[in-house]
Amino acid sequence: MNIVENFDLYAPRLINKKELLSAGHRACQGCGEVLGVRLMCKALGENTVIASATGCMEIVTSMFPTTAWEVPWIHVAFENAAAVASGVEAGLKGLRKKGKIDDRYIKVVGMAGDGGTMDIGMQALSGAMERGHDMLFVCFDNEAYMNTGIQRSSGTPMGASTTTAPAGKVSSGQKTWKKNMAEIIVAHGVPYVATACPSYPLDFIRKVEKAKSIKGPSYIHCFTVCPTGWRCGSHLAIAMGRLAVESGVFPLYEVENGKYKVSSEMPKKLKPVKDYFKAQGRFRHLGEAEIQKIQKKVENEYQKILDKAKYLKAWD
Amino acid sequence: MAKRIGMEVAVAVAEAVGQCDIDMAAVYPITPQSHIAEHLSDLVADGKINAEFVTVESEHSAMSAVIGASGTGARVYTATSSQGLMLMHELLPIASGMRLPIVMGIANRAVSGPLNILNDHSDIMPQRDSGWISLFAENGQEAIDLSIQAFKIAEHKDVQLPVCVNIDGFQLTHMVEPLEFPDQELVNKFLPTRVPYATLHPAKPVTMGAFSMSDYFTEIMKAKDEALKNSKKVILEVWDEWAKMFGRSYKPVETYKAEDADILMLTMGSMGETAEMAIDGLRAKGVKAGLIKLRLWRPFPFAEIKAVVKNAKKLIVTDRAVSFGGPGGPVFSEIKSALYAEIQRPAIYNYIIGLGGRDVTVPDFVHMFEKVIADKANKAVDTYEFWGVRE
Amino acid sequence: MTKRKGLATWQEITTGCVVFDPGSASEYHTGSWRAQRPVWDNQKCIKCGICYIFCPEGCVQQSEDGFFQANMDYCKGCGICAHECWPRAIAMVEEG
Amino acid sequence: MIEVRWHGRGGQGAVTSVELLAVAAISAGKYAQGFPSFGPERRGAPVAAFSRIDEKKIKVRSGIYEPDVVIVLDASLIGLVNVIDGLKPEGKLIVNTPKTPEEIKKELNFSGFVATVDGTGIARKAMGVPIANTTMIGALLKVIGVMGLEEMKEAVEHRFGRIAQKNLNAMKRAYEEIKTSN
Repeated sequence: MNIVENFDLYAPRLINKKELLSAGHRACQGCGEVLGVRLMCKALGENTVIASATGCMEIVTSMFPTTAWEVPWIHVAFENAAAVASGVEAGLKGLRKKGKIDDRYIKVVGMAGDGGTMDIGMQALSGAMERGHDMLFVCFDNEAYMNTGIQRSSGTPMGASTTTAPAGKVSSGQKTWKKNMAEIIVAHGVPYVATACPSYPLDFIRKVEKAKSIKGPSYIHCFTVCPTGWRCGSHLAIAMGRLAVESGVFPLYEVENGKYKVSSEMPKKLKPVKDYFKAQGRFRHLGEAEIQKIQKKVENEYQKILDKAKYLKAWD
Repeated sequence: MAKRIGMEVAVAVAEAVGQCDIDMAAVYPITPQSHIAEHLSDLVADGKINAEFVTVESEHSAMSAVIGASGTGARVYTATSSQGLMLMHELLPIASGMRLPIVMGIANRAVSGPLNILNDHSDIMPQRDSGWISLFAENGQEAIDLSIQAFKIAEHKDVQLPVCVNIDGFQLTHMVEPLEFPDQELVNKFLPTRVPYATLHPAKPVTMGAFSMSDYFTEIMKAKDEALKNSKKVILEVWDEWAKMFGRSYKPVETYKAEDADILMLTMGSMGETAEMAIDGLRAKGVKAGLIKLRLWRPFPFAEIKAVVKNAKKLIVTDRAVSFGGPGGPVFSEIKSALYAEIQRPAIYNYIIGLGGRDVTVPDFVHMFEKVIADKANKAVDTYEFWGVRE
Repeated sequence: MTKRKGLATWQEITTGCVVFDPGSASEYHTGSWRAQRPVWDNQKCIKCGICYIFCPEGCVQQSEDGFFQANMDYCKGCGICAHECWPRAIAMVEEG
Repeated sequence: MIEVRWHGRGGQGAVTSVELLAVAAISAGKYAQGFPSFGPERRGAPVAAFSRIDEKKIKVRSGIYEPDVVIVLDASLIGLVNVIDGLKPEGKLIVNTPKTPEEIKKELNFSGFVATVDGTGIARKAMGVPIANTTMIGALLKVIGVMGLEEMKEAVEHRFGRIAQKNLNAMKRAYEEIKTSN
């Protein structure tokens, strides 16, 4: 039984009731990513334009001639969501300053999966962040190319079995450590970077609202469980996200003007990564030694964040 | 009439775009296009045009950004060349599929490899089937005029398609030559504010770039093809209006001494006027030579081509690109297919000329005519030759 | 896209395939994907709304009486609501 | 039509010169072209640039292979580059050098028309920099005579702003001091 800690009992009253992503979308049963998108939209509200990369979320929400979107939305290609979003932002700015459109504030948001963010889309994202557009980019990271059949990405964690980095007689699945995308964006010097997970909906929503309030580039790395790709039950999407956070595999923190802050959701004592791996088929082949290697890395990485939160100061 | 002034053509193209009340531009520098990017930046930096200039990190992002901005209803411009255009390739059919009236200048340049920065048409040819309207400028004046007309054509309610203006790299872009700029007030009259069919704005949420399965894809492709074909009517109207307002007329297919010609040559882009000099020389010697200059590459002007070649005995098609392992240059293939069903048609020859900046002189053009005239038994008909290749 | 019987002809395709009906994906009923259905026991329900928040479909809605129910046109039967309901007010029941 | 080939080194402003000359000629009601040798030449490397001036519309866009005039902005190129390549028999060679035309003729074993002027010396005195590209326009105009120095004024002012007058002064001195062979 899961005891929900730090969760307001009357949560529905606290969040925007309006659904901006309609039901009828074709995401898998128990999709953690589409839940992330749904909650993000609630936090953003109606005055939003979204540019989406190719990927699961694009496919399942925009089956012509229908759409699940109730905010203006554009999809162009896989690797360019950030560039499209930067163009939308520039276009709206150009029209607004000439009085060709009304002068309401519109938040432009780019979104992509881990492939569209960390791999094929990283150049466009780096460019958009560096140029200082007033936009939020959200990476919905489910740790592999799920849309095309669970192939590895640079977001796939060490040891996970995927269809292009499978566990085999002489392989233990993914041979590389997960790329730390949030830190790469921090290095761009943008005013706001956060990690989040829909298993902590109020924290996620608060971070989206924070990013929305920032005039300039911001980035949220949202960890979203893919029961299909991770080979776990479809009812476990929330539980797996929670375990990823509680074990320190995916720490929740934010970086505002260079100042690190670990989210209050983080436990005092981390759970063992083994607890997180247990229900997931993608880690089933791992032996004790491999798990211990990962355990150590997870602890080290989490300690780095705690140290940064302790010692690094905000920019002036 | 406006005063003639001397200006580098790339700079002049940026000036002309600056006359069009653009809202946003995203241009990534590449030789020989860079002077367009630089001068547009100057115009924005000096407050001469009120637009957002996005300094993207690649051509791919340049096209992505103008697609996004065009989706908001903004009037947008980009420009590129060669490898940059190849990098944009993925996005070109998306821009046309979304029916966004983007205008792009292309400083035509050879495509690698090996790397070569000089002029030919091997960059635009692979983009042929991307659903863009494609125009070719012959000189600097046309580069200016077509760049302005492109917005009007692209944004017309019956068109709503992207337009590229091909401007030969170096031979045009880097040439300082006499140019006339249209009067700004007349341009304002000619080119009203864009009226988009849909915009990315919360006032009326729309979804752009939806996903389509086989149940709709064929109908969507058909609709796009019809839109591109039908754009010719609008292009002709726009050119008529331009001629009335600015005194310079444009046609899909221009001719020079072609009416009574026995032997015709076809060029596209900046080599036309040089070829005209060869024709003057041949005419002086009694050869009934003439020239066809193809300005409208897409939509392809089939009827006009048929009409102008009807009475000629021989036609030399020059190509500035190679279709490797194919039946000849891409223009040659197109012309042959246009004339296939004609009972009365000329014998067609193909020379691939001016690759990677290889100069083609007046004597070169004269020799091409002489060689084809000498082929009395029509032995070389339907074949192609790399003009001037060392053997 | 105008609502009509049968699929659109090429002449009826919207310019640029723009979809002008926000939320029209709801025309498609994903309820047919469901093998199990969530059933609420309002005796145990404390009206916290976790089921509403965590539903990937957004198909769990609060009624006027404050209790929750899923719109069975869309519920895919993933079981998240039942799993996350800590007072154990939701049970997954086999369809059919 | 007059066709001119300019020789210089990357960074010495040959391209600026052809641009200024074309802009000024067009302003004066003539037809003109100015273009660089197309390529990736870097600072210091030998480069060429080209001008065409005519009273009627210029159609030709191919390169210039048999110029009427060759102008050499940097005399150190003589011997490295065949500056008289393709120069028409009645063509004219102008060199930026303190040497006499006769000395240049001897060096190049060239029997045609040669004119010399110490453009670099003039530029250094007039502008404080040893860059003679605009200065040598004065020398060129003296030799080709298609238009006067005063017709350069607007283009030079547009291009150089505050330092335009110094450029014009240097141009004038080169115009006056150029020495020609017989």
